[in-house]
Amino acid sequence: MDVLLAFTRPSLDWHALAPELTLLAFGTLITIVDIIWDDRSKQTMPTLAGIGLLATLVPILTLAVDGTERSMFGGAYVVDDFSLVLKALFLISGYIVVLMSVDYIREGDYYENEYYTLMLTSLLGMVMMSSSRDLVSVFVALELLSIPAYMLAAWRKGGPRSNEAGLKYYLMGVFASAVMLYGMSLVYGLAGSTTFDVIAQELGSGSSNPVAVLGILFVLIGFAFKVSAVPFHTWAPDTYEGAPTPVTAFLAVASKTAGMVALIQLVFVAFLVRDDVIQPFFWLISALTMTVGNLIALRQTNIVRLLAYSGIAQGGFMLVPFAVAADAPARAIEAVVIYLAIYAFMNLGAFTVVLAVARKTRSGEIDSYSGLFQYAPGLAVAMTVFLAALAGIPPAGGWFAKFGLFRALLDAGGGWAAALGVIVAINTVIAFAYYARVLMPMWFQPVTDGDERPIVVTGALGAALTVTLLATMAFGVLPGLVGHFGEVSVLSALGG
Amino acid sequence: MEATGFDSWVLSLTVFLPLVGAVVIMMIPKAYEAEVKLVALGSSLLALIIGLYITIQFNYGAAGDLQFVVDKGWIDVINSRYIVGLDGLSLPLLMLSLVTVPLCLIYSWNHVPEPGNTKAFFILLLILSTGMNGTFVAQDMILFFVFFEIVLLPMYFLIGVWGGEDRRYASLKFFLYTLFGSALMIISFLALFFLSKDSAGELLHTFDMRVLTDVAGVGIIKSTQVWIFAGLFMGFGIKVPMFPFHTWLPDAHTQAPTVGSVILAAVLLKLGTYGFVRIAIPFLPDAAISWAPWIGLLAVIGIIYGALGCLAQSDMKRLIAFSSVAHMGFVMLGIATLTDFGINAAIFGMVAHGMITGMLFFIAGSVKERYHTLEISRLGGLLKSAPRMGWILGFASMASLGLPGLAGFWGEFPAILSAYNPGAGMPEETFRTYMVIAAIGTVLAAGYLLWLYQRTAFGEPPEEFAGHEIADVNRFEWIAWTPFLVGIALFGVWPNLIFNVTDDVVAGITASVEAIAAGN
Amino acid sequence: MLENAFIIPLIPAISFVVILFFGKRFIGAGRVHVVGITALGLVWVLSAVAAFQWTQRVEDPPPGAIVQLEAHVDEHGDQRADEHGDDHANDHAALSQDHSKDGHGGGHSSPLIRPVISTFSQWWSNGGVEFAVGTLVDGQTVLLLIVVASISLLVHIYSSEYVKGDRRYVHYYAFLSLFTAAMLFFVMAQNIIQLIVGWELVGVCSFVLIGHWWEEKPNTDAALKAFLTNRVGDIGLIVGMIVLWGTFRTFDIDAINTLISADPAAHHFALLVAACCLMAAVASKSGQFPLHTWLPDAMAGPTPVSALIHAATMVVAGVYMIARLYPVFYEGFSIGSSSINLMAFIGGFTALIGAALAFAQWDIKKVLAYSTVSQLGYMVMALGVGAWTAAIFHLFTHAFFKACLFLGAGSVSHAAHHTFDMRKMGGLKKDMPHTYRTFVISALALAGIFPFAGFWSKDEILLGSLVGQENSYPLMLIFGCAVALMTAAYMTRVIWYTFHGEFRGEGHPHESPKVMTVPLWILAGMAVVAGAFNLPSPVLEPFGLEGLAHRIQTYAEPSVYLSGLGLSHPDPSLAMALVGSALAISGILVTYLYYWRGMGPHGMTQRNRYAKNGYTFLENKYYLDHLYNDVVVETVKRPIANWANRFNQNVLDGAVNAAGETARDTGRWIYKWIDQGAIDGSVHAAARGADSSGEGLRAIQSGKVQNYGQLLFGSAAVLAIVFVIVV
Amino acid sequence: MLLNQFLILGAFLFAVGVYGVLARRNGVMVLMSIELMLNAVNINLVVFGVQHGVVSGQVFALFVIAVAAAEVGVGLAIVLLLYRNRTSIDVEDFDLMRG
Repeated sequence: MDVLLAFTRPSLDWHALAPELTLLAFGTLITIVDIIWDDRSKQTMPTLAGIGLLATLVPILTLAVDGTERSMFGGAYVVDDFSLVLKALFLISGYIVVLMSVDYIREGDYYENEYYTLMLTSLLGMVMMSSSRDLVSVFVALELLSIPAYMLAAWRKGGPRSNEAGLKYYLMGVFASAVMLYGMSLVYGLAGSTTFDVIAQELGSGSSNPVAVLGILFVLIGFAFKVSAVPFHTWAPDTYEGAPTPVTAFLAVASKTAGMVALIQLVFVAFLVRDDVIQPFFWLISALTMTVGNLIALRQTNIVRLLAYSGIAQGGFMLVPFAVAADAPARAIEAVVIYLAIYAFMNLGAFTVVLAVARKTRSGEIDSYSGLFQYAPGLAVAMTVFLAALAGIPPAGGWFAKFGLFRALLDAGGGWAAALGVIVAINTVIAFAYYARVLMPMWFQPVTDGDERPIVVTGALGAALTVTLLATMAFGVLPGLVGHFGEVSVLSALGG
Repeated sequence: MEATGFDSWVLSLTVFLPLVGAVVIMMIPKAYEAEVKLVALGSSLLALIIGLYITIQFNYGAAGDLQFVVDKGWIDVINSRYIVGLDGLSLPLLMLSLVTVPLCLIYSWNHVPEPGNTKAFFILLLILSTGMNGTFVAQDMILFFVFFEIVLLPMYFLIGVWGGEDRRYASLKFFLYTLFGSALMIISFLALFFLSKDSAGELLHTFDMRVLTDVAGVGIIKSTQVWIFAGLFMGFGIKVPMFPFHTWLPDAHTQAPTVGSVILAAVLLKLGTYGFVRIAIPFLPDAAISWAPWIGLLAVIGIIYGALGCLAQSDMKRLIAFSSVAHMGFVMLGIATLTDFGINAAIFGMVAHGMITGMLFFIAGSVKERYHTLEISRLGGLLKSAPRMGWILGFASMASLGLPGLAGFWGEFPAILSAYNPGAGMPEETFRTYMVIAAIGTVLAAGYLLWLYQRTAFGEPPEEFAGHEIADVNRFEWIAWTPFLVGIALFGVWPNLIFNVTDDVVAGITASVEAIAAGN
Repeated sequence: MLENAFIIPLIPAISFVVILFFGKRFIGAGRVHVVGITALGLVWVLSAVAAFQWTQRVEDPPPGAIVQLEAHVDEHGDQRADEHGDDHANDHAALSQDHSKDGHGGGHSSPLIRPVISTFSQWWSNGGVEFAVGTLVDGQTVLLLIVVASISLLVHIYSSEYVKGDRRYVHYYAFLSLFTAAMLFFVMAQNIIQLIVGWELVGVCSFVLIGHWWEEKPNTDAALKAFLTNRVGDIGLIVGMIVLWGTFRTFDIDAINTLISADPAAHHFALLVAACCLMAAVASKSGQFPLHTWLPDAMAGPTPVSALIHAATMVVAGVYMIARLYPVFYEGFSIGSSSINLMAFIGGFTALIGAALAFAQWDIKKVLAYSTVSQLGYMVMALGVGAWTAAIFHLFTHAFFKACLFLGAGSVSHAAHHTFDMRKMGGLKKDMPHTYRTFVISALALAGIFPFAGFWSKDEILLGSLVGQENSYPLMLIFGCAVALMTAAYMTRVIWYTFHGEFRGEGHPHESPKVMTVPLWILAGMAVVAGAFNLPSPVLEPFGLEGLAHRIQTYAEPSVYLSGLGLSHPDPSLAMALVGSALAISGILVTYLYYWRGMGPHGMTQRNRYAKNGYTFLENKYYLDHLYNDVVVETVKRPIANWANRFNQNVLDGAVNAAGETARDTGRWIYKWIDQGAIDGSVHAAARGADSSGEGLRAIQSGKVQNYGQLLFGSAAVLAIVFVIVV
Repeated sequence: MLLNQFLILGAFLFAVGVYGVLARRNGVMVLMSIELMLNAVNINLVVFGVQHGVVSGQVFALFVIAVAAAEVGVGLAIVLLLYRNRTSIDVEDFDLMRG
């Protein structure tokens, strides 16, 4: 018994924890400011949040420059290039979401301050997720990023749709985490430890044990829910439609990225030895996800809902590399990371345009985009770029993401990989079919209600638009930019 | 051999000058239409001038090897580089594309089709031209792919925004078809990237088209080669378009605005055939040998099929569109023989078809503008109401039906002739059958073109147009058309202008094919 | 001139450009003919010079003009020749020997003069196939040069009056010039590609000129029909030429001929295929059965055009091509050994049906057109039986008198209100003496009456088919004789209806002006004397002029190619000549009886029809006449001719049109069902499938959170089970 | 020790929880069923921890309990919200958004 009670305080690497601490500090700061000045602080909130996010980037940069890999709590919490790249990605997308939110929230008739608190908290969870190499820390990070997200989804307290969105997201989320936890318990039962390294060893040594299969499966399902993979996607469309649009963007990008990050770590660090389970599983899931997502998207008339389904399909694309995780691990991780980075910008961009247009038309219906090109050519062109990117048409960024997938698949080689490649090819075609359903009214149709007043793009939205647009085009023309990050994240992720 | 000094810039300039022009135009507010036009024309003309400089500086003695080569880092992570270069195969097509765009700009100088908006229209044309020029000079597969795809969106919008009644359907169809093809194409590119070995059996992991041409697919097992070729075939064959992937073409052509059709016919279709000659065959000669008979089959089917399709049409533009299917059939037949004779003919055919069919679409556009219909049954007496246009139509039709002494013949006849002796290791009887079928195709061609000409140009003008005046060829049309007309006649009289440029490259390509065939 | 023959086609080409582009503006629409005529005058002079130089070359060959084929083959960069170089040496040695042996016998006295071949800038090189444009000038060429130049010149002059004030005077002359240029280019083609080019170009010119008055649909229909029929033949042309190329790996006519004559036995099959294919081309261009139907329709064009293109020059292009590539056909159809072959039969049959059809026509130009068909058949038949010289000789003479006949017909219609319907003519003899005389002279020439030109050439053809080469061609002889008879007959009929009896048209017919009659007289003159160019030596012996015998054979025949084939020439036979002219005369006689003597009976016939019995017994001599006329002549004329005509109009012509229609219907069908239906349909089906499946999948999204939960846990369970079992 | 029995108990509890969340339409009952599932997991964790003789299982269980508390808090908040806006806590009623 004394063995159990012996406790030594683990050594804390403050530098490694600096990003999380900064974020936490700002989160608390916002709350305190809010409590003290309540209404008078309204204006400063978004600014504060923004500064917080940017400030958090500073320690990340210093860590990146320092470059040494730091591991804490017996390898439960690791800070390496991989985690840094993704932390940065989380923070940047978070910042863009803040930019998108400013006017939306200010014009909404709800008390706005905790909005930012919640968002920062959720981001904190994500930032932690990218460093977690242990079942417990993964679980905690997951819940830390999910619970605020449930509340954000239900943000418009008076709006029944928003409530419903929150409820669905919450319930499905909890179901999923229950399943995941059950899986974790089984995995733990086999490995006798919660850290991934040990788990990897134990799974490797142990013969194919059905319990292991069950455990792995349930854990993966838990995150498959997070990345809204078919058949665990059902919450996504409803939640996306019901939640406030900035939140939708946040869920569609940041929270999905978080799920992917968790999957990368679980699959490539912990479960890689059981490729006989993960590869077929992801082959199936990814094929299902992209196909179903695309097919349903064909029938959507609401732009947000369409983007939701497109997001599901995109998630399917991101899952493709996992199907060759063991055959071409490096390429696979690279592909996923690159895809995540590009996807963050192009999808956020699309949502920004949706926000900007909605400010005028007050409608989410695709028809309301008729003749956009006539009275808002700038927005029309921007939207075109983002949709082209999502469809993967050069020179907009998306093509390189898709290219990454194909690259991973063909590097692995083999009939199954090639088959999946063809499925991807077909899906890109289907995908463009519904992106075109947005482009057509924009370009080819006259304005439905003769209202041709130009759209006022507020400063914040403008900034968000510029950032996303530039990034999307840059990634398309000089993919090396994003490719580099993909590369660095590979080495450490496999090494760690 | 890397180019140095100014020569190392020329190709990039021809490719990107139009893009720069487009960006500049974006800056110019809509109101300043004159400036917009001038900038557009200026940038495209500048590109053309540099193109002329290239044709002068080009070392025809060494037309076989790449010149003006630039090789700079681009996407290091995937080991893809910015490599552009130009050889006898690229030169004619690059020039064709460089010439076509300014002509289109001039043609639509004062009448941008409904719903107007000159600025956007010209921007799209310029982006389009960047994509086309780039495709012809790119020497890195990824670069090629990017340029190959860049042309899609502008053309999609040209058709969709400025097109005819059914434009949405047509544009989407065009886009989805091509997108599907290119998605499969990129898979094949990657397969080549990962599987190509050099002579020592080392994996190359390169997108450099020069290298891949040299290794000529050795070390990739035959069955895999055949599959990779299948992907390339889809990518390029849809673009050509080959039967049975042609159905997007008539719709796209019919609905597209005049200059859209012209560019589509003159340049875009050539991207596919160019791809076959530049990539598919030299990279995978072995697979090419086993594919060639089938390609030839589809080609001759296309010839007859397109001709019959023409005979069925009641719309002038749609008829011309179908004739493209037939003519590209001749081109593909020439390629399918895998003989330098045939491939040379094919390249000549590309240029000739570009000018001739482009010309026909120009005329169709002007007719539409004057009569507000292209219903052949409603037209007539063009020779009477607009004699010059009538004569030009006659000239173009004659060229199109392969009249000797005009450009069309030199693409058609040698292609048929080459089918008599296909390349090494290919079924002679089969190709001789193709030859005869293709020869029959020439008759049908004469049939539908003369039928078209009789219905539209001959006879008395229909009374429904008796009232209003039909203007003859106007100044802008003259400027836009003369280069094509001159070219058709010039290349018809002196085919060697193109043949001896392309010959060396093609000889190189077929040499590798023969080497492989000898190996089998 | 022989070396620089390319100048000759260049001149009219330039005049074409000048007239078309500067005619209206600088010269004046009414005066463009000046340009054309001067150009043609120049052409004529140069051709004459060329002809003279060629005769000189034959008379005293310059060193090197006597064959050394292997050397000259080599300089044409022909791989195959290099391999066979030495065999060439041998058999040309052999050649020259046997030629010196039987050089003086059998009227075969021409030395083996090699043609003057000059090649210019390399036209294109493709995959190692170097390809030069150039000219090949020999006797055959210069003969055609003379023919084309003379006829074209006269037609230019004639037209300046005939089409004066026409809607498109400028275009008319422009394309007349272009045609001349193309024809000359074709004639002096040095390689088969040039042959194809010229062939197609003359075709286009004929298309344009037939459709000259394109406001009227029938004209354009005729033009289309002509062009399309020719394209059909061109399949044969292209394929045949390709086969030749594939066999000999060269486009060079001279090389091909030499190779064949060097080793006749080789590649018999390839040659047979090539010959059959080319035969189709000939059939279309030279109006041979069954592709002749376009020619009568082509008469829709202006009459001078018919005279130039559809009588004298373009339509003989086919004949010329056979003659040019004679070794191909000679070996392909093994003319030497057989006693019947495709070419001879087609020729003979065409000659027959053409002549028969000529009876049934009321349009004077159509009569002449069918007569042209028939005469072309004659030439082809002559080539088919191996009588090369006879064919070319007939081509030569026929050009003149047929052109004269057409121009005469033009002059007549000029007088008679631009109608060609013989029923609206008659009695023009007194009004148009010049036209009448020239017309009769040419008609006699055509009928082959001694001593007119036609007699000599036709006689040689009959002789050729009588003797043949190793075997004789009896069937062809029968055809030939029958045609000789019928030709005489229908020409007499034409003369009767046009110039005799009373004038049945309206208005006052008048003689055409000098500018039209002078060309007529020139041509008539040629129709008389042209025969003198190839008189057999027996005729000349009395005058001690044997030296002038067989000039065409001596100068024109490319014995350098033919002697290798062992082509022989029959000795002239008086018997044959007598039979020939007897047939012609009897033909005239019969018709004469029918029309001149038989006039009363015709009236009688009608009265018979009304009051049958009344005068029968009294007027039984009429009854006899009636019997004689209506039974004998009618049985000859009506049934056969009309049957032929019906067959022609309904079956053959129908077939042509039907082919066109079928093509369009097939097109429509395929477009409707295959293209839009099957192919495009499947695409749409895929799209619809995607849409509807999307619709179906939406059912998952019930909106009820517990259904979502069920799906989640359910699929989790399913996956679990599956994987636990499988893995 | 009685490992399997404990595991079976855990599995049984989990199954009951699943049944509850799917079958009960009352929002509060659903939340309680969720608690069942989570506690099933806790049982597993503790048991495995003991079996391996390490403390991490129990630590994990503690984390789960804490997080579960927070989750249910949020859940109740949302249910309350819905009750205020829709005067119903029947999860079947909430299907404004579908398809």
